[in-house]
Amino acid sequence: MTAAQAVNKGDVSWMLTSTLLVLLMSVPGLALFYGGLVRSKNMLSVLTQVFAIVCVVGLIWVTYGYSLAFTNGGALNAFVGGFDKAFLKIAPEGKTIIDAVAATFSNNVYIPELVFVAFQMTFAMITPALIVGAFAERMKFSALLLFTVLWVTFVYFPIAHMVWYWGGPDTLALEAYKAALAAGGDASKAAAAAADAVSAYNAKDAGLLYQWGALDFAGGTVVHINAGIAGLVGALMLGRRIGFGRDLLAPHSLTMTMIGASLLWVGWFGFNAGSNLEANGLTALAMMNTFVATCAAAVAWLFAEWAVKGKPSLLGMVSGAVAGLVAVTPASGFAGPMGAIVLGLIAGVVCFFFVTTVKNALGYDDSLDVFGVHCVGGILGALGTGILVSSGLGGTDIVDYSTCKAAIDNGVATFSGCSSSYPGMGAQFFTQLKAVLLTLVWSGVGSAILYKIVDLVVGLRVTADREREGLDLAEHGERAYNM
Amino acid sequence: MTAAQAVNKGDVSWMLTSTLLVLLMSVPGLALFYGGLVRSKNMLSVLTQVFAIVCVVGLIWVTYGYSLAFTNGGALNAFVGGFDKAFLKIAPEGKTIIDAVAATFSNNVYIPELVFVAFQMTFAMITPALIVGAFAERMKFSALLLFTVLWVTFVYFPIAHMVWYWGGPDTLALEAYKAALAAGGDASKAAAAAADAVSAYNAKDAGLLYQWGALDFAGGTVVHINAGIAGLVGALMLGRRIGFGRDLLAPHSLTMTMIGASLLWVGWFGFNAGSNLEANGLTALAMMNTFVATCAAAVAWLFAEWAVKGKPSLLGMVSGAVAGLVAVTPASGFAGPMGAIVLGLIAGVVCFFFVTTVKNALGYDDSLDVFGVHCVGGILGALGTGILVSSGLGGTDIVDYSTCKAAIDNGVATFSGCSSSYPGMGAQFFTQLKAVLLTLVWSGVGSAILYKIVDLVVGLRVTADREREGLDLAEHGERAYNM
Amino acid sequence: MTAAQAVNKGDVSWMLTSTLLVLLMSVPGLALFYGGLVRSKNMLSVLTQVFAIVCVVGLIWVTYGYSLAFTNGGALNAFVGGFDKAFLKIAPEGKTIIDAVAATFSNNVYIPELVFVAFQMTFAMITPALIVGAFAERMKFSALLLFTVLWVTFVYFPIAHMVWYWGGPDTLALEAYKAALAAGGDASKAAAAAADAVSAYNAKDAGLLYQWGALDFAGGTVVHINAGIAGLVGALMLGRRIGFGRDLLAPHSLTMTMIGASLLWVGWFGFNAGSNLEANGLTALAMMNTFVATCAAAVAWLFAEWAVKGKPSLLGMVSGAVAGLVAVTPASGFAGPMGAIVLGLIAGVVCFFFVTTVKNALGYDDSLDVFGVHCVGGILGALGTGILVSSGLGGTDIVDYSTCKAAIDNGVATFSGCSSSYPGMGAQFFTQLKAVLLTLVWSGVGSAILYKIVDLVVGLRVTADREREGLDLAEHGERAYNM
Amino acid sequence: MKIVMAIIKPFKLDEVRDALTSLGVHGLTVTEVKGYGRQKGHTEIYRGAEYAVSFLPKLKIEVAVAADQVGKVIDSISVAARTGQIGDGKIFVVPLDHAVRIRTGEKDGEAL
Amino acid sequence: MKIVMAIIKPFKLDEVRDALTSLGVHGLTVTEVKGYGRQKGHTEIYRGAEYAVSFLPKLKIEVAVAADQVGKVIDSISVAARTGQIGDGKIFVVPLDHAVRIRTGEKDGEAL
Amino acid sequence: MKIVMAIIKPFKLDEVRDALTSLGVHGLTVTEVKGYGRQKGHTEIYRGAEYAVSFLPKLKIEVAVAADQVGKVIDSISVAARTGQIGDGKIFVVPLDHAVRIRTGEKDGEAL
Ligand SMILES: Nc1ncnc2c1ncn2[C@@H]1O[C@H](COP(=O)(O)OP(=O)(O)O)[C@@H](O)[C@H]1O
Ligand SMILES: Nc1ncnc2c1ncn2[C@@H]1O[C@H](COP(=O)(O)OP(=O)(O)O)[C@@H](O)[C@H]1O
Ligand SMILES: Nc1ncnc2c1ncn2[C@@H]1O[C@H](COP(=O)(O)OP(=O)(O)O)[C@@H](O)[C@H]1O
Repeated sequence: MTAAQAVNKGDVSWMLTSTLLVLLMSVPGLALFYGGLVRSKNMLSVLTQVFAIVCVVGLIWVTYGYSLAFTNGGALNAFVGGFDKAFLKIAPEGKTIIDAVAATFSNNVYIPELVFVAFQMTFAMITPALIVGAFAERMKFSALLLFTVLWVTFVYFPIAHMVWYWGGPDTLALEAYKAALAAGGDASKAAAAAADAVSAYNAKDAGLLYQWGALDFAGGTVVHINAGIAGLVGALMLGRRIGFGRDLLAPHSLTMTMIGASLLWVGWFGFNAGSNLEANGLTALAMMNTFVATCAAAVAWLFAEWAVKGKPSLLGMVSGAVAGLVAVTPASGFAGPMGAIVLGLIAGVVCFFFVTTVKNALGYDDSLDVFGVHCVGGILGALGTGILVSSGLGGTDIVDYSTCKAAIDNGVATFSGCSSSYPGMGAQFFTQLKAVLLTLVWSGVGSAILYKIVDLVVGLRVTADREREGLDLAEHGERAYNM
Repeated sequence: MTAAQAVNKGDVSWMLTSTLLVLLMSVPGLALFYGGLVRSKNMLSVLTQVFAIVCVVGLIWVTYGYSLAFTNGGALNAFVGGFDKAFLKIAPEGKTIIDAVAATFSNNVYIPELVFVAFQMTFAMITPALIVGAFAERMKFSALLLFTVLWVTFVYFPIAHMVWYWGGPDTLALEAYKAALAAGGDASKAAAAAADAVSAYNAKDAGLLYQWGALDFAGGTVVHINAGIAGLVGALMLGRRIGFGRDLLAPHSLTMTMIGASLLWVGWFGFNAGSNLEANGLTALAMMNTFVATCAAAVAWLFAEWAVKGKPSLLGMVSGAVAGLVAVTPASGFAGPMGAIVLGLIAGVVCFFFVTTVKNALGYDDSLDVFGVHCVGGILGALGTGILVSSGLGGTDIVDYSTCKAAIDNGVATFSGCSSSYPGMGAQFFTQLKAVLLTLVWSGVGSAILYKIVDLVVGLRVTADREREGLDLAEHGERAYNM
Repeated sequence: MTAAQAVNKGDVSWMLTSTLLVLLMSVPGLALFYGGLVRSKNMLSVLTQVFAIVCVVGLIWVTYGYSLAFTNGGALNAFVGGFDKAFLKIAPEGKTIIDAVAATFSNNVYIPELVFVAFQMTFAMITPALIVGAFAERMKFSALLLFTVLWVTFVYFPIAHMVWYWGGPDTLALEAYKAALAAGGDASKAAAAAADAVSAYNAKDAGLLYQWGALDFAGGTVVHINAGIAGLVGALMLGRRIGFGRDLLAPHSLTMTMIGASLLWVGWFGFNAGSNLEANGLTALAMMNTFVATCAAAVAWLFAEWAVKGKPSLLGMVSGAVAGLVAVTPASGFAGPMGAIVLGLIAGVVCFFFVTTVKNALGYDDSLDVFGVHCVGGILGALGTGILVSSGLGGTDIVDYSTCKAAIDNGVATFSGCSSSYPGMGAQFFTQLKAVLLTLVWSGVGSAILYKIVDLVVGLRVTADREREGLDLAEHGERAYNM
Repeated sequence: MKIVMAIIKPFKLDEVRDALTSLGVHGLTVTEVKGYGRQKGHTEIYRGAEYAVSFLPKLKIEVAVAADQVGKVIDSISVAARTGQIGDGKIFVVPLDHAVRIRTGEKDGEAL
Repeated sequence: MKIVMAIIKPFKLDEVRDALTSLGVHGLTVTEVKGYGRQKGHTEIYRGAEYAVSFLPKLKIEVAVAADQVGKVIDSISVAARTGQIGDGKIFVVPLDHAVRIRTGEKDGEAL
Repeated sequence: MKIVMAIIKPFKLDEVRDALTSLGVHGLTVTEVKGYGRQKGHTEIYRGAEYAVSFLPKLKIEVAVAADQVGKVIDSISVAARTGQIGDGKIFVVPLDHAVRIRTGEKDGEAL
């Protein structure tokens, strides 16, 4: 670590906190949110699936996952990384693992790389866990584990790489400086050279979607659209639950669902505001957006349901809250608070309409609405981000790192010296759309293939008798409650 | 942001964390604490009410609430703020929203204003949510929402303004410097002028109770007395629950109540220690006080109940813990740890006595003891703060900002150069008492009027049949548990 | 506070957060983890016991516990501290309590002493709370309280002192500097004198196990082995539950157990990574180890159970997770991530084997496997730490403070100028073994004596009728659930 | 001897118990049941999935009484449990051949 | 009059209710019970402690009907509740002396 | 045939089941009930609100047996369920007209 690379302990503190908050989202947050919605005979199966996914992915992440997502993949670099940092070989030469640093979005601002590894690990843990809601109450546990291992390897790591992999402004600055140095004393020449170097560098060392200029602050595509479409494909391939549309498949404990939703919200501040990798004003903006979009979406669903169905339900409101959280995820560091509210209102109403009407019309059994909330909400957010980022709508605009003279020189945290590279609403919207489509196709097709493989190897679904008995007893030999 | 206004990322990190901790207090903390205490047929109604209040107030806060509480209200400034910062128009000239900063209690120490807005938002969210315990199991959901909107507007924002609105030491220093500059080189003259300027400034730009010198570190009056009296008025105006005093209205799940109480405690560190707006030794003191007062009050109630009723109950102990948290709230940054213990012991015993004896004697039905715990505990805390702040009793004394030469000059975090403006126990106690009375009257009368209005518009109470069926089914169309 | 002793607000922020995370581990974390495993008629008794222990120990800690653990005990200093800081008399001369600072493991890095007091308080709170799992469902509440007071006084504070009490590198530097000063200008002489002074100082101002060189980053011996053996002794002295081995003593809510396990994991980052007392790269390493060891142990138990018992259970997996957390505790700042994974795998399998086979063979009734998880896991961790600390195995090696020239001079956070004092695997393993044995004997014998005393004074166990009725009604007069 | 079995609305339990006690009937057994009848249930909606719930919570009370008491018992339960609205429930009387108090071994009339 | 009491598998409730409704029986009472019989239970293992659980969840349905309807009721329950696997349950018929509708005081046949 | 219905203390279930099994009775149905009788309940206090809880948790066991077995069944339940303390419960015997095994359609004696 050079003197210039000294980390700020305030950043470290916030990122450590953010990391554990995202774990809190998965266990117990998501597990309870989902678990409360199934029948009591399947409660443990949901809890077990989420907890097991977290643990298995954790081990995969430090062995090869982090490396596949966040290193240069050579010839395949547009799509996936390589194995340079497998087994966490991140120690700088002659130093130890605790001295390794990772760049943030601000020039000359670093955090210990282990913090970045841990933070990103929690994202890799929660994404496959989101999927289980789609085929809850009927999947084999062995099939789930096998699917998870394959899915993170062939779907999650590549998409994370495509969206987020980039050397960071630091690399950029370095390259620019080198170029300026090489160019000699002439300032204008140096600047031009720097800009060129940057473009060249960007072109060669970033994931595909990053190169396109797709914006995804905290994982709208990588996490939510990705998991949502994988869930839909799974629900279709496993088929409907026995009794679907006939029996009372009511949630066994909305209390648990409410606890889960609340912990998701609390933890999501780590997810969204942590994605800034620093503790500054932009982090605060991401937090504020995560607050108000959620409020707006919860209220929107509540009133929509009240108007249409006659009663405002808790499940509706918390579903709205989650839809708002999903939608604001890609926008959290780009939109302004009023933009975030608008996004939340739209997400609440659209997702309500989708899961209560469209889904019923289509007749598939996505048990816990992974598609209707995460994929639909994620798409709304991804597209909305392209619009709301506009400073005209209160957004932050997009930093054009190649013009960040002040930022490059002074390494200040805010990029007041940078001009905007916002290509305008239409163009950015189109870029976002492309990113959404690529994710839908990659994850949709990839997941379908993987489900098929798993079905051939161990079989996807439990027998009807075991499904009726409940997965808790059939698959895990336990009962959730002995009151 | 000037160089001098650079924020410390350690402060930012702590304040972001504190903010989400206060959300954790509301959802799921408070919701579970209350929800566990009602019958299972009303569980969801409580959860829904708390969650909905949080969301609705969040939207109000960023539209006009923050502005009403924390801007200069012109002619009405003693009582309420204005609309200058409505819709979060806080961006400094020529800058963006993420560059806005807010002053702390230390000179030249700033945090991003968005952090302050978010932190204070969580206080505005939880305060009306506290009230619902008083009329749980019988209020209409529509009435609750309407009441909430009115109550935060006409009761909460004004009282928050009266107690907390002040330009901060920074404004003060600015004014003092200006004065000194104007006064020329003569040091003694400058100092005198500075002091005058400060007094003048304070007199004109602070809320009424702040001007009085009332102490409330983290919201004893603003949050607890305020909500407590509003709850009592509500309980009286709605009348008793059907079956009160006759049927078994036992808590449906003390497990949930215990989870809620624990999360309240954990989150309360954000509430109290976060109220210092920085991460320093004083923050640590507020945390320590929040620890030990709670321990003391829990133990006090436990043993009091054991002695009087024959058995030490969990509900008693956690009620004591909450009473201790309430009582220490205004004192958390002013008392020493031993003072906090004494305050906790008193709060535990007095609140125990109140809810088990006085309340029964009076015969009103404050379902979950909002008055007996929050208002009674809050009053004890507010009055106790006036005494325990004395350095003779281990307290921190009161910073007299007008004498803070060192602090003003160096902007250090601790005010070692300041003398105390503590007017003595009697005088300060009297000031505290005035503040308590004003809050009781404003909130008591204001709430009564608002309940009346709501009753005329939509009706406060559900019908007897719906009350018997339970609010979950009657108002929300759901059941909490399908085991 | 001298200029050199200025605290970094990033450290403060992280340590405040860590402190409340450890409280979260106890309440509601541990309480739920344990509570879910008992029958519903004993649920409240477990919750009450854990909550009451937390509160009582909190009061003891600030009155005399902190002082006994973390001051120089004079003649008894090898075993226990003194009363110098009783009632938190920690204010530096002429200053207030908020100005007191505590040294960290980095030279010239300080945190407010109140933060250190609060952080360590949470350790003292959770340790006796861990014990209650061993004799759950049959102990008198009065006996439990009395035992707790005695146990922390005569077992916990001494062991904490023996393992952790040391003046810190700061004291060391001070002494070294004084010595160098006294020795005059001659550099080599000064260095020699400094080294001597350090050794001399270490010899006289540290607890016994610290002097031996035993490694325990976050409390493997102090917390887990200590509580585990005390639990076993308690289980033996109270005897088996009525119906043990015959009736269905099944967990009443594995949902609660899963919530508890998850919160333990989340909170454990405060426990382990907080134990670094700073927010830097080493903290990140401790967090990463706490992640992966847990994942590994959970997966190990899951698959072991699947292989041996035919079904992978949730209870098995979360028990494995806790075993992993326990095992990695002493190693968290010493091992590398791959070492932590190995440790976790071993802990998962060994603890599984122990509680499913060895325990059944021995036939004692440690209701919730305090011994099998905490003591066995703690021993594995303590011994493993001696091996995995080796840099050859990816560990951090041991800082030899006496050679830390650079560290002493520059006060940098990482000790790159220090050489290692690692005596080799065999020697360190032997030291660790000695530490484990001393803890087992001290806590085992000490606890036995204290149980006996409590039995004579108030009686340890409830009557058979009360045990059958359930402790909730019999001891606390409440029922957990009224559905 | 007869067993009088009554299906009543849950919130009427205390009144029924008091009524029986004042008749001198000091023992009874209560079971939580779900009833289906003319009283319409309600609809629950969970995220768009609507369920018509036609089973309503009721309590079943069983009292063993001497044959000559049956009339009075029926009457007093009827009065105490009546709200006059659909769903008040039913009273059924079934014959009881023997009764034994486990603790003492007392039989029939003695055992009630 | 008779009370027909059937012990059935829980997931068969809706089919049985529908069968009875189509016979014109519009009232019944359901209780959650645990049954012990030839159908084997399962083993639950909690951290190495194994429990053989021999009681299985069943539903008990009670229907009061006129004596001449008993045959049809038995038949239709039998058909609706049958899966053909062990544990399908039993139907018991006990005599019913009186029936009263609490709301109206109607008696016997009127009350059903 | 008769139905023997016993109200017992919950923790006595296993002993009663074993006793019946050793008599050759291999089927029974258990319901969780609340009993009111001479055994006094307890007081629960929740934040100063005191509730006298007079209903105690009991189990109701129902066994259909041939008429000639009734005596033995009563005896063995009595012995197994007795603690000698108030609240041990009651045994009631009611007539059973018909029995049917749903799975096979077997009738009466065959069906038990
Ligand atoms: N034929 C029957 N057999 C058994 N229980 C019945 C029968 N008819 C009604 N019940 C019970 O009585 C309850 C009330 O009946 P319902 O028809 O709703 O109203 P009412 O009591 O006013 O006639 C039902 O919920 C059910 O539990
Ligand atoms: N003699 C009996 N008395 C009361 N209930 C019985 C009796 N025998 C069986 N049952 C009930 O019937 C259920 C089914 O019986 P079981 O022997 O398992 O299978 P099957 O119905 O195929 O004969 C049991 O779970 C129990 O509830
Ligand atoms: N007349 C009765 N009818 C129905 N159940 C009864 C009757 N009397 C007692 N019981 C049941 O028997 C249980 C035990 O009765 P109780 O009077 O407490 O003690 P004991 O069994 O010693 O006489 C009660 O809890 C109740 O469930």
